[in-house]
Amino acid sequence: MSETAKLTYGGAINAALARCLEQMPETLLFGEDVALPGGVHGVTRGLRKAYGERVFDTPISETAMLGAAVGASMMGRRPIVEIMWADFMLVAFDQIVNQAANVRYVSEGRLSAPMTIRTQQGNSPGACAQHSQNLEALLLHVPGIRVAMPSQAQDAYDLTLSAVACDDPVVVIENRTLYAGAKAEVQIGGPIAPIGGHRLRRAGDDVTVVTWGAITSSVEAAVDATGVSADVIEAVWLNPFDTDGVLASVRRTGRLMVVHEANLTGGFGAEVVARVVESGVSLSAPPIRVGARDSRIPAAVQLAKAILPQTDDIAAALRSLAAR
Amino acid sequence: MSETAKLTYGGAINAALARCLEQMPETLLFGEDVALPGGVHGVTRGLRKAYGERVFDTPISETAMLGAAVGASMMGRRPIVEIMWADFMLVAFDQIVNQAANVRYVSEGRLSAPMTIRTQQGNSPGACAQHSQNLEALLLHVPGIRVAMPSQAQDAYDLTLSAVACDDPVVVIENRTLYAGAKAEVQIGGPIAPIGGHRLRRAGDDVTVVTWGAITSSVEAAVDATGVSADVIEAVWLNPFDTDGVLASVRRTGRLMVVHEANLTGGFGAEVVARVVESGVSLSAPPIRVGARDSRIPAAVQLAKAILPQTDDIAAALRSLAAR
Amino acid sequence: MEGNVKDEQLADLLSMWRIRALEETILQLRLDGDVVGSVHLENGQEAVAVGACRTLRPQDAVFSTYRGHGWAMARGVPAEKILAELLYRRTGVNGGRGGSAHFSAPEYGFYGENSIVGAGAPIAVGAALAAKFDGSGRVALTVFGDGAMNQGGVSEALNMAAAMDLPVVFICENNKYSELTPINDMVRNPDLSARAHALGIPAVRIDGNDAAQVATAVGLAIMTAEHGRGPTFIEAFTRRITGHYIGDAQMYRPAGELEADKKVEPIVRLKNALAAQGVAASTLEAVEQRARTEIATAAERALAAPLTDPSTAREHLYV
Amino acid sequence: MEGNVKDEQLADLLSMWRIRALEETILQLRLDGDVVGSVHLENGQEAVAVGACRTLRPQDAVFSTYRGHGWAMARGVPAEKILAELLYRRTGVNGGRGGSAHFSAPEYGFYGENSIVGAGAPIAVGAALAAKFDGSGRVALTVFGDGAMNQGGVSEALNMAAAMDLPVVFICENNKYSELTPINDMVRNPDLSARAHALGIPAVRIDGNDAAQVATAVGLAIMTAEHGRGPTFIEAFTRRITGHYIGDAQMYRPAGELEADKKVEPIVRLKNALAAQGVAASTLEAVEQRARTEIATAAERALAAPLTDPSTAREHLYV
Ligand SMILES: Cc1ncc(C[n+]2csc(CCOP(=O)(O)OP(=O)(O)O)c2C)c(N)n1
Ligand SMILES: Cc1ncc(C[n+]2csc(CCOP(=O)(O)OP(=O)(O)O)c2C)c(N)n1
Ligand SMILES: [Mg+2]
Ligand SMILES: [Mg+2]
Repeated sequence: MSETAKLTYGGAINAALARCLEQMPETLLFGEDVALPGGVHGVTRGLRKAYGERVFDTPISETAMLGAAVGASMMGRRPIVEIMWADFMLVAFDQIVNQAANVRYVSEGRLSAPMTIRTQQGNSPGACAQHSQNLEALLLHVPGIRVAMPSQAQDAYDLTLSAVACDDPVVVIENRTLYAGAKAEVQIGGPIAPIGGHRLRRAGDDVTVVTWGAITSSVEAAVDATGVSADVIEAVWLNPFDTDGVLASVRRTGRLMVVHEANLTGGFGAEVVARVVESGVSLSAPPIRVGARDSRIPAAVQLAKAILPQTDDIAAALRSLAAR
Repeated sequence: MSETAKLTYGGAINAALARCLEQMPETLLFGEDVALPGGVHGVTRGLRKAYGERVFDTPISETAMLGAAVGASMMGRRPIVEIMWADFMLVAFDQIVNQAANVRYVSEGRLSAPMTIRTQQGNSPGACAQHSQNLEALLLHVPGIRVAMPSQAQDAYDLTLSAVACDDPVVVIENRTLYAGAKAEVQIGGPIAPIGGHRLRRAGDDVTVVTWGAITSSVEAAVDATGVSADVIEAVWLNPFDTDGVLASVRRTGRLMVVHEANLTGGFGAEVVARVVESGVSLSAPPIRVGARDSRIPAAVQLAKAILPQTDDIAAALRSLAAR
Repeated sequence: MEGNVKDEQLADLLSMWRIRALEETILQLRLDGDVVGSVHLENGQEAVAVGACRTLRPQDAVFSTYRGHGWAMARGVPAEKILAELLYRRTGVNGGRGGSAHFSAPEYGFYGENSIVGAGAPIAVGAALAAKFDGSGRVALTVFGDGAMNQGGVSEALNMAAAMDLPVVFICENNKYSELTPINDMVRNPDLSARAHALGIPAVRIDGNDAAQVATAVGLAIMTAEHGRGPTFIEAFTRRITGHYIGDAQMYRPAGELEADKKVEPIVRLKNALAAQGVAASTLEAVEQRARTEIATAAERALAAPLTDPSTAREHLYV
Repeated sequence: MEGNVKDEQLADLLSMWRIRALEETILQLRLDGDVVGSVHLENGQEAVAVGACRTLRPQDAVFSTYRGHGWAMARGVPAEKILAELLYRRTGVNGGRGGSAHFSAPEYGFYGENSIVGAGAPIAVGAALAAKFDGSGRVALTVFGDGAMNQGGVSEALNMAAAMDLPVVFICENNKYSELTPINDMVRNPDLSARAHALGIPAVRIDGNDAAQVATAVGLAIMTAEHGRGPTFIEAFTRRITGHYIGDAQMYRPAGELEADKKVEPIVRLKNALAAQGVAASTLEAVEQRARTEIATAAERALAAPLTDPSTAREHLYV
């Protein structure tokens, strides 16, 4: 049944959602402007028309939306709810952390919350401080939920399906700067993969670079520009995180760099570094993290550039690490 | 003007709040049940009577409460708002992360939000999953706010004053299991210290243990029980975090252990480990983190014990680290 | 009809006595140290749970607050399983993971307590949303306090249910206090039902100390939902005749209030009403005794059950 | 009196033209690529800002949404500083850190836009709370959209202001849409003011395309606040005659709606009214011209100013 289609990242998500709605009658798809208008980024276009009332618009009520997803999923539906910007999760974070994450554990497995939260995050040129944050680290400190973060069309398709099929709450973090990018061949219709795993974007011997999200392409560019021989591991699943995969690479390269768009302090890069060094694997140089400077994100593009990690920053760090 | 008084941890906070209300006329103190009833833990007892309308009760509206603190502080007041349990922040996290934290930066310093959020966190026997979390790591990933976490009466007094006097938003995370503990001599009335710094609870040569919050006493007990010669650094200020102080110790001991009650993955222990290893300081053994197992917190005491780090767990980790 | 009413009243009395005995037993277990932590009793508020739950159908789903032991019992959860839960026994509804304030028993249509004020309301909306698609005919009932009306998520839930015509029964147990603070100091308009009305939701204010009145209101709400007309809001006036939590000294109560409240509490009231109808004191006595015996037996069994094994603590975080 | 009215109307017309010209200039700058990112214009809604802000006193504080350029200008922020902000110039009110959707200019009583729906309302409550203690006599005015009424924080803010009698003016600009979704699909009761009323807040529904009506309502609200009677809620009906953001294709609009809206938009309406009173076309023309010239000059200056130096990007995170 598997075939390929030329799809953008946004188109791949749309295709995955369509397949979910088609093949899993218990799915629901809702959020602000997702149904009749097809989403502010057009990702859910056409789905209302094709799947009717299971696809619907909601009031601007993130707490009610997320709570509704928790309740509906407890009853055996498989809601897919869109939070338009990850920043907006914060008005309703209780429903993720105190509610969804607790359902299975506290009920001793008698209940579950097979819901998927789709959101997107990060800076785009001119976006204000309240529309620019990278908040995966907040979610990754919360046991009971899963987190995926695709940056390529194929992964956007695959991870969306795996998330919706997962019987636990999953947050899929997309990136709006990718939605309307170039089209790529996407394998569609194949079997739904279980959650977890990473993608090896470059293979090399001297450095292991772990990264995730839209910045992956900057990492690839930096590796290519510097000519450093590096494994580039894109952690498309951050929970579960493929620690073993990272360790296997670091054991070979002896050098670790972690790159994320989120600000450094308390970012998930710290966790990756901690896991690697705790493992006792021997390193030939201290690990390096590259992330946004600890700051709010200014709207001004030239200021935001000074805060957010640029390809040059990554390249410089990579060179210095490889040289040590 | 400095004198000493015998105070519990809760009493020390009460004394600090009284002094703030007395000496800083721009302070306001509010929250659920804090005024007429004196707080569900009695920490704010007597303050309404002594300071009148500046101390008041609010509806169960964390978003409005925190928003009100943001707005009042933008206007030059110095609000002190109580969030009864840290878990409840999550219904209103937007007002901390997207609002308070942005005020100074986004306005280019034209506005500020000198507000203090007092809350308390952690497990106590029988507390349910929604009243047991240790959430400091979420706050520590947010540039623009400060975070303090006292575990002793003197620090509770001192840090509360420093927080209220600070011209930026500060979250002071208390612990309800400490409020009504033994009384201790507390120096009151002295000068208000600037924010930052750590406390050295034990001094030793072989291991550096970094910890914070109520679990500090378990760390001390573990150090005493094992007889390991260890620096015990209590990070009473987590933002700003005294990285230099930690590095100075680790440079001497060559061994690092971080202990927190929060669950391990994505906890701030990872940040401490990452900073230390990134610094290039040479370690004679891989660092160790001790924290709660990644789990929700069950109400059952015997189950919670299996999740939360116990003195024995800390001691075992300490012994194994010292032996390597 | 009259005989039926009396039977119904006697049944309500028994149900209320069961809850009262349960709560009193829990109080004693807490004072004895068998139960630990924060415990919220619903003494005085039993009529709301009893009236509502005897009206619900098997397919309906209840979402309560931390003050939920009685709701669970009214929904049919055996007292023994509730007590075992509070005692962290293997036989507890969640093996002790929920404890007093956060347990669930979906097999009885009790979808759980919630210890975040107001958080159950949006979740109930979700259960109702599911009903729109799953053919269950489910109505979701969520109960919360007067104070919870000031939590934004409750407003959101009310509006979403109204806008989407979802089958939800919102019950606000107005017991005059939110923890230690009078609700009337925290609102300008003491008519909380007006908020639901403003959202286009049929809203009634009823005597929550009268199980029959509660049952009537909930019955109408279910019919409304069955007809596809969406949510109903019920503001049920009641009084808790104990503290907010065990240990609450209730300093905030004006002199005489508690005594007055105890005169109109639902068990006393219903007993008086039945006595006035000629029911013998011995019959009323027997009802109480039956409930007390049941609960005592349940407590014994719960106490005798083994504690949940700590080695299971890490299970069920994920599938 | 009649002469005064006419003068006031001409002044309003000028203020509205200034905003319109500002927004049109911003649109052009955005299309030219000088301005980047998401931009929300308030074309068609100018009368609300103009009527409200000409009524406010210097000590009052305004909290708007992302759709706030016009509010800032009506409050007295020079167009040049707003444009410079959107162009990330050193001379922008926040040096470009706020940008189109999140800037503030407290020196003009403009305490900022907010890009989180509804989040400004609780903050305004705080500004009003401060006024209770600081002797400023400040009234806090917060404006938000129809859709924001469904955000729980707004309900919380309304209730807290009411319960505490705080001097807040809540203005809901009901422009019929929340982004791409009609508000009437998202509520059961289209009368949003009913929600405030239910909380005990005086609430009016007015024609928001008539600056004079807005001014009257805000004037009464200020007096109410001055007398210690707390908040007022104003639901101002208006229409945006552009997209939600620049680039919005407005597919969600029924045929003919935009054309109809344009016939009742505040500038057209006021021009017609003035013409009917005998004001010469040339006078009306001159008002527009004056505004356009001012804004054009402001844009030139803003464009000529230096970009904010990236080396300052890390300043002002903390004191
Ligand atoms: C979001 C949140 N804020 C505060 C609390 C603390 N709290 C627990 S119960 C309660 C009072 C609730 O009052 P009400 O809604 O009237 O219910 P009642 O307890 O009277 O049944 C408060 C403030 C909480 N659990 N959750
Ligand atoms: C909490 C939150 N949810 C969603 C959004 C995305 N969003 C931005 S504007 C908007 C529509 C707001 O509609 P309304 O309140 O009517 O204001 P209008 O834009 O019409 O002036 C939405 C949903 C947001 N910024 N914040
Ligand atoms: Mg109550
Ligand atoms: Mg609108």
